[in-house]
Amino acid sequence: MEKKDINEVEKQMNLANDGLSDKEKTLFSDARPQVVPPVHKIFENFRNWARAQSLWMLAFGTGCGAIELRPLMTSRYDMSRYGIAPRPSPRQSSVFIIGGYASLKTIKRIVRSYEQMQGPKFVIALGSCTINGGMYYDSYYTINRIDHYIPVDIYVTGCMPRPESLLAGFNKLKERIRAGRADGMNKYAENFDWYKKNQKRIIKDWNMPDYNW
Amino acid sequence: MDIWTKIFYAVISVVIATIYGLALGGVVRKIYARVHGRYGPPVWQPFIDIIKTHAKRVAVSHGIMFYLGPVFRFAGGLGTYLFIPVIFGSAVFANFSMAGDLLLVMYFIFFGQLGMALGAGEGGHPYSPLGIARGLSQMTTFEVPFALSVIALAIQYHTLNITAIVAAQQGSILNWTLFTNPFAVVAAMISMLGMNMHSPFSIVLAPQEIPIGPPIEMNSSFLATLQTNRGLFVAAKLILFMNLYFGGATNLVVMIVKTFLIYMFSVFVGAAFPRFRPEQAMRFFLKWPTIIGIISIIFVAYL
Amino acid sequence: MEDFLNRLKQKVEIREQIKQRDDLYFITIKKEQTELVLRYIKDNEKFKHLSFMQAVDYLDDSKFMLIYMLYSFSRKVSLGVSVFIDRKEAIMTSMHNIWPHLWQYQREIKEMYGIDFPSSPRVNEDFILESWDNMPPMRRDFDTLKYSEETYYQRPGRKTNDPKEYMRKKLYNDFVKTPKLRDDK
Amino acid sequence: MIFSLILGFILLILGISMMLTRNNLIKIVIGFSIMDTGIHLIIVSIGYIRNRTAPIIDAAVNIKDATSQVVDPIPSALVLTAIVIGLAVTAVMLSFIVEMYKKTKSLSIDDYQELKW
Amino acid sequence: MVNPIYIIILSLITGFLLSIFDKIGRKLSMTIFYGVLSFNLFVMAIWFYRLLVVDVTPLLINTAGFVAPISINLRMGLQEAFILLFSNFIALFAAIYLFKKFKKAKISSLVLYLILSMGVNGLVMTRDLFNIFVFLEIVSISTFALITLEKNLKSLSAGFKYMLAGGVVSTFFLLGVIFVYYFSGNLNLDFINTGTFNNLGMIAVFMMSLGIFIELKPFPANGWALDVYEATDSGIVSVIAVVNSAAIFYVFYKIMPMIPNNLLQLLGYAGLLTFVLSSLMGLKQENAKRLLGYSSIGQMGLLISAVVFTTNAPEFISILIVGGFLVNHLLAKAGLFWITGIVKKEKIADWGVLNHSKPLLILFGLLLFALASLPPFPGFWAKWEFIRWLIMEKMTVVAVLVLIGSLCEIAFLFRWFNLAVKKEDLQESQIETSHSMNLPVAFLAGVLAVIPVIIMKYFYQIDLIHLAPVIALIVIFIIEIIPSKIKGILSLITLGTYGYYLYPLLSGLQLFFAVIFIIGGGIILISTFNRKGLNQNFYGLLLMMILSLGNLLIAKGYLEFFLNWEFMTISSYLLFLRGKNARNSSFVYLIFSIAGAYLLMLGFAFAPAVSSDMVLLKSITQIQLPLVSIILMSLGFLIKSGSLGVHIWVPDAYAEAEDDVTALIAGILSKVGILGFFVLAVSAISHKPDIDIFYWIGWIGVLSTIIGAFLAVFQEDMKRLLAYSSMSQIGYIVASVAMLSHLGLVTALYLSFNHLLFKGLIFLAIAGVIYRTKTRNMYEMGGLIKKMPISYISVLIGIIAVSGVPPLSGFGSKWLLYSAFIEKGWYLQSGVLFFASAVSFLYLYRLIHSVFLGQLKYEHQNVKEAPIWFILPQLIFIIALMTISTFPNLIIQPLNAIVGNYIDSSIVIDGYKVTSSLGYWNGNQVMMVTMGVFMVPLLLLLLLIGKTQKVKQFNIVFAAERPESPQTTHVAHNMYAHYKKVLGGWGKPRILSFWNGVAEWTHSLGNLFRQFYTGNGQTYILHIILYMVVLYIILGV
Repeated sequence: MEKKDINEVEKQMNLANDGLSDKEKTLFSDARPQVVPPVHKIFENFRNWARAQSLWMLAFGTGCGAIELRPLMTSRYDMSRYGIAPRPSPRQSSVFIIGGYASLKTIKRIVRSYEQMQGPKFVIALGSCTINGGMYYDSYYTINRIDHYIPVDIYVTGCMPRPESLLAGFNKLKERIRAGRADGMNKYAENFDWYKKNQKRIIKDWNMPDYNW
Repeated sequence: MDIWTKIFYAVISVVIATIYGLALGGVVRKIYARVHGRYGPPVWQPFIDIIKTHAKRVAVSHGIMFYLGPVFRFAGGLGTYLFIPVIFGSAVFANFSMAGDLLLVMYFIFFGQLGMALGAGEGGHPYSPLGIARGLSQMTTFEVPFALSVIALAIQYHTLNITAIVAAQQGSILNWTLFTNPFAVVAAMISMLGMNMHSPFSIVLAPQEIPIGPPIEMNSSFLATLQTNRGLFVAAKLILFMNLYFGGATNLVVMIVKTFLIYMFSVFVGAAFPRFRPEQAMRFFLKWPTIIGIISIIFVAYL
Repeated sequence: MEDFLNRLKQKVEIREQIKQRDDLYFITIKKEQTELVLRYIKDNEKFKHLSFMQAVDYLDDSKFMLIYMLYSFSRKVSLGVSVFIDRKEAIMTSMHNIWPHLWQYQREIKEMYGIDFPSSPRVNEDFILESWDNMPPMRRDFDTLKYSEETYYQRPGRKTNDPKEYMRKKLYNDFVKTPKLRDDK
Repeated sequence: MIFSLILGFILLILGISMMLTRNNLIKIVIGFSIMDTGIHLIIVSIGYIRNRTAPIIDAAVNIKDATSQVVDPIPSALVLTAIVIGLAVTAVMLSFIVEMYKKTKSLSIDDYQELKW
Repeated sequence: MVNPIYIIILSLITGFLLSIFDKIGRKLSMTIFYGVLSFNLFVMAIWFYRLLVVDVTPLLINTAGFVAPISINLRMGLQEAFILLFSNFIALFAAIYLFKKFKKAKISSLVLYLILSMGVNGLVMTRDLFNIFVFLEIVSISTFALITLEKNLKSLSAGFKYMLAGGVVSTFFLLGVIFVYYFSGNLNLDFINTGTFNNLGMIAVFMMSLGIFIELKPFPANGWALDVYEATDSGIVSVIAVVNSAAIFYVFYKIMPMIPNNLLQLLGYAGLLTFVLSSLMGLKQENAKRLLGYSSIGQMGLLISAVVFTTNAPEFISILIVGGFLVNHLLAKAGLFWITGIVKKEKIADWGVLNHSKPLLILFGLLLFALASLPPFPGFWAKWEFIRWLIMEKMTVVAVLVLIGSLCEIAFLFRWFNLAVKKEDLQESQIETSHSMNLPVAFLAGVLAVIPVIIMKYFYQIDLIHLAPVIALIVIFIIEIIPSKIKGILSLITLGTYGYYLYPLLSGLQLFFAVIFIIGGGIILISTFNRKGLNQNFYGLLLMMILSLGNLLIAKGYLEFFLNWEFMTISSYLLFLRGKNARNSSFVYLIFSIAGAYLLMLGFAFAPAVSSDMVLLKSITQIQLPLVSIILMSLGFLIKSGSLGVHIWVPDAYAEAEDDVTALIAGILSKVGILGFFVLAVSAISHKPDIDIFYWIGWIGVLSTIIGAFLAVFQEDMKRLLAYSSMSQIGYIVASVAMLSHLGLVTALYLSFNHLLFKGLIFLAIAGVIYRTKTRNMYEMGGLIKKMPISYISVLIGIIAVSGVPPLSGFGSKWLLYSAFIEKGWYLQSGVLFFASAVSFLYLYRLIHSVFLGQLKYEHQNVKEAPIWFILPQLIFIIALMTISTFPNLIIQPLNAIVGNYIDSSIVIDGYKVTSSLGYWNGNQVMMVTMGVFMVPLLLLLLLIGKTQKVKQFNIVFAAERPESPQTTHVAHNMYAHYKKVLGGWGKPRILSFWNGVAEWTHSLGNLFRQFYTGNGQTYILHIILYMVVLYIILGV
């Protein structure tokens, strides 16, 4: 058997879910996330257009940047004209905005919410802290690079960035989606083991399934 | 009429109603935005949303009932719509109203709600039953004034046949139930506020408190099905109200104008009032609208 | 207020007494007398309210200072009661019997400074940090930068600017009148 | 003979009131006996007819004139039976009292109220 | 032919000689002792046979060679023979029962016993007043002495009080006798004419009759008797309570002609008062023997009032009434007293030990049932005739009081019974018993069981098919050792045969209900095949219930109907009692059912006669029922159907019954009230009552619908939830019957049939779930859809049908309902009904969600689908439901025809389309459209959906956290807390509080009255004297 095939087989295999007790293992799905290739080109373009025109963001304020999301809904910035709307459930939203620094405690929730979103899903990382830790670069409890834990489509720099820059970020994201380049979902699935290793390295009390469906 | 023609007509009717209902949602969002001083989303935003939701690559399913829940819901909307004659005198829009009368329509509304409740229940998320519990209990209360108002209609027109009720309102604008029995209309319109789950009766979905309630686990095509149904169901309800209280419609344009105005009523109220707590909302329905409903019955039966 | 402090002095030993403002006093007392003093102050001297409790790491003196911040609604005065404990033997009597909500502060101090409060409720549970397995991070001998570099992935090419200079250069260069920033005196 | 009849009733009532008011078991039985005696007196009085003799056929009474010479014999017969029966009842009562006294060493009727309601 | 005087002579002689024989050996003396007693019985049996069958003339025995009135004479007629037959019978068997005690006791006890027996015989036979006194004293003295068979303080003090009271009473009696003699110059009963007495003479008669009357223990001059009952040895007390009482009662009967009528009536009412109050006081009683004592004095009071009030009745009726009560009392009471001796537990709460000895328990039950005057025992017939007679004589108050007393009596008797059956015995103590003790009890029970056959055969010409329920019970009881499944199959075959037998006799309405009762019962019976082991005492009761239900349909005349009604009540009560914690619930059920039955009895008594050759269900529709009769019967039927106000038995009974039984009860038994009510309504259509009573009953139905729904919403126990739901559904039916319109009646029948289908379905599915999960609390379940999909589908279809959502047949019922209501003009009612039907969504969703959806619990990870025997009947029900939903004609048309018999049809059925005056409904088309409409989104979804990932229960978006445990994630407990706030007082079980209050007050009242019995002998004497004074004053006034 060729090495590639073995990898394939390995990917098909179920996850170990070692963090869970035996009792809990039956309650969580142990399916491994799969790469779902895009469908036929034209059709996919149409779908990408729709995805870009209807961005539902997860209303989950993970850091101080969450405060910048609120003005977007006001009459002054009016994000709804771009088809952007907040959505309370990760199941239904497609954009995840990491609102600033992510502490160790938050990254757990970020990973969980990210995995619960249905692909295609996009991540906008807001503020310097998500890029290199920002002013918290030497903190004992704040992670420095969010892209080691989940794939990021767009960074919006600043500490904090203004709502305008966030809107600009959204529009950049739309371009990427329309171009078919925003494929964080498949990237995550492909490099699943690497991401998982990074996550597990810092999260020591891993008490959730390896992939939160 | 042979059955295939009937089905063909029904398909036309359903497609138009769905598009109309969804567009109505878009228009209302636009209006809201303009009132706020915003541009607002495009009118076709609901359609894009549906396409986008269908375009999700993976759908997470919790089981067979979860899978069927949205189907039930959509079937409920479809059925409700199909048992209502939409346009008075039109063969295309008569739907399957020969299968049953007003009672059938009123009970078929429950079909979708029950199915949805079951599907959401299998999702296993605690917010689903919470939302459903609220929704169902709110439903029990707003159905009371509505039922009283329908009974008043039955007394007034001596029939429960929707077509016959519409026929009785033809001729002059003064023949509308709105003018012949205003109490019944008031009671029914207030209960419609609850039915549409707009603010102040939006506790069922309550995005901040129990994130959108029942359909919280719904995703991908499941959600898209629900969204599609939403358009159709709103249209069906509006048409029902139009038929019962506002003289029905003899052509598509009249229908669109009338239903739009009826919908605007609930939009206006929704824009003007903050949300009730569950028990406040339910007590409200059991108080004033119910009393008005009883008055409407007394009005037609004993005066 | 002075009367009260004098009265207190007659009863227990007050090692240090600072009057910060008219409505803010600090006293330092002996560790053994903490419970006695706090109880006395609460019951007899109208300092009913405990605003917060905090610890300070005096690494050089090899001591922790615990400070109980009290407030009297009738006197409208805050009083900080501080106690020094040994850094090697970081154990303090739990005061949650006097103010029940103290357990929360004590739990936090246990987590952040490693000062133990035996018999305080839930004192050994995680408070803010989940699954922390290193030295208590607020102790001054804990090197947080080193820990961060070891644990979290640093993005290379990080550059630090003096914000004041940077902003001046970047934004206000072409201003006719440079606005006076507060801290150039 | 009206006097003995009234006396009988007086005895009867005395006996009953004694039964109702005395606390001592023995005294109650005495009351019962007095009541019994009263009844016997009444029975005899009823059968008595003035100026007649006892209903015993002997030399003093002629068989032929017996019906007009003797008092009514039936009450006399009855009273004999009644006396016997009353005696028997009294005896049984007293034997009960003995047994009860053996158990509790008390003769007060108030001490025998365990069974009630 | 033996002259009965020899009984007395022989007893006397042996009595004296016995102590001599005893010197030779106890065996000899015992042999002689029992020989004499048997001889007595033998003589009486012969006499009874001769007098009854050979029809010889009554024998008059003259003593001393003179005829009366010169000498004392004795009489041996049929009545004497009857009383003495039973007295001697009890005396002999009590002696056998006391065998062990007698073996050890002093010889004097045996002598006393013989003397006692002699005295009783003499007392009954003698016709001389003074001789009565003598025999009375003989009996009394020997009784006093026998009380000391056990020389403990209690019996001694009780005996002493007895003596005091007896002494005073006999003194008064003697006084009375003397003065009667004084005024009449005579002592012979047959020659005294009290009609000529002056006032003083009347006082004499008063004293004499009161002397005897107080010996019969009227309230409140009976404290001494209760103490004796409580303290004395069971064997002896059975003699006192039964043999002595019977003899004294007969003395009363003998002197009755002497008593002036106004006094007699007064005594009758005094007896009645005794009966009612002693039954009331019995409620507070916890001591077994004292309880029986209260029952005894009550029964004596009832007997007195019966004998007094039926003096004018035809002989046939008075014999049945007095004889029935007497025999019932004699046999049952003696047997029960003996059982108290065997069990040796003072407190009735300790009677759980009886569970160790099943035969004894069954005997106990049998005797208790007899004592409670339930069919088929003699008391039942007596009570039936008594009530009818009283109503006929316009003594309604008496009848009502008799029934209230009986209800209280049943309450305390069955509380005892339930304790015996259900109370866990903690000490594990065994019952020590011997054949000499058991045998008499068994023999008594046997005699009691034979008598009803005689009554049914000779007094009424009742078709023996009406004994079928009992026969089925007995047959299954006999074959109890074969495995449960075989018995189940046999039962099914029996049902089939019975149905086959019944079918030609039925038509129309009867046939419809026969389908519900027998076919529905048969289907649900399949689920009982799941029971393992022997499963004793089950199928007999089940068959009894279903057969009696079937018999109701073919009962002719009121009696047959009522007989079967009672059979149904008993069997269902015993079925309920089988449930694990069913002690209280079955008790409440019984009390309410019996109360309902009594109301029905009264209603029948008020109703005019019906032709006896036509089935009651038909004949009653042809007569004009008086208003009171309609009200009473309706109340009876409403209780059975669990309508508002009298519904409180429903939730507990349903919840605590065994799970498959609940399905049967909900599906079938709940319809029997509807059946009766329906017939009443039909009768009222053609014969309009004066007041529109049905309008108010309609409101009751409507309110039970809404209140039932409200209460169902807040239940945690799923069977209670469904029970309240049943109450709500039955409310719909009651309301639609009450409309008295064509559409209403069709609706009622349609709903009844539907209710059978969906409630049977849901209850069976739930039974399967409970069987697997071992809990009834919904919040302890959840997520079972993955483990029990078929049960889930059953419940799903069931709840769709209940809620009335199209396309299932439930919608048909709702459509009919609203059409009928609006057509009738009951607008507000239909508004309330609509509210109720909306509220039903709440509890139905709660049921299905909490059990099947949501989070599966750890402990149910390995739960399997319900057993096949539960699934099978569910499938049948599902198929039936789907069929009548798709082809509603199958049911609507026959119903239309049935109702068309009574009232003109108001609907048009054209193909599958039903048109009323208001609207139309095409069930078939609705079904088709729904199917089509369902397929479209399904296909659309299948087409458009991406890759579907099946996930597990914890893969939910839990606000970015992970769920802690299934228990904390499942929303089920107190699910409608917010709705409780909305409803306020409407969501609280207020009626339950009301009935609790009634129970509390009744008990307190009983407690108040029993304060009379202070336990002080002197007080008792005072009672006797005051009693006489008070009665005299009342008489004077």
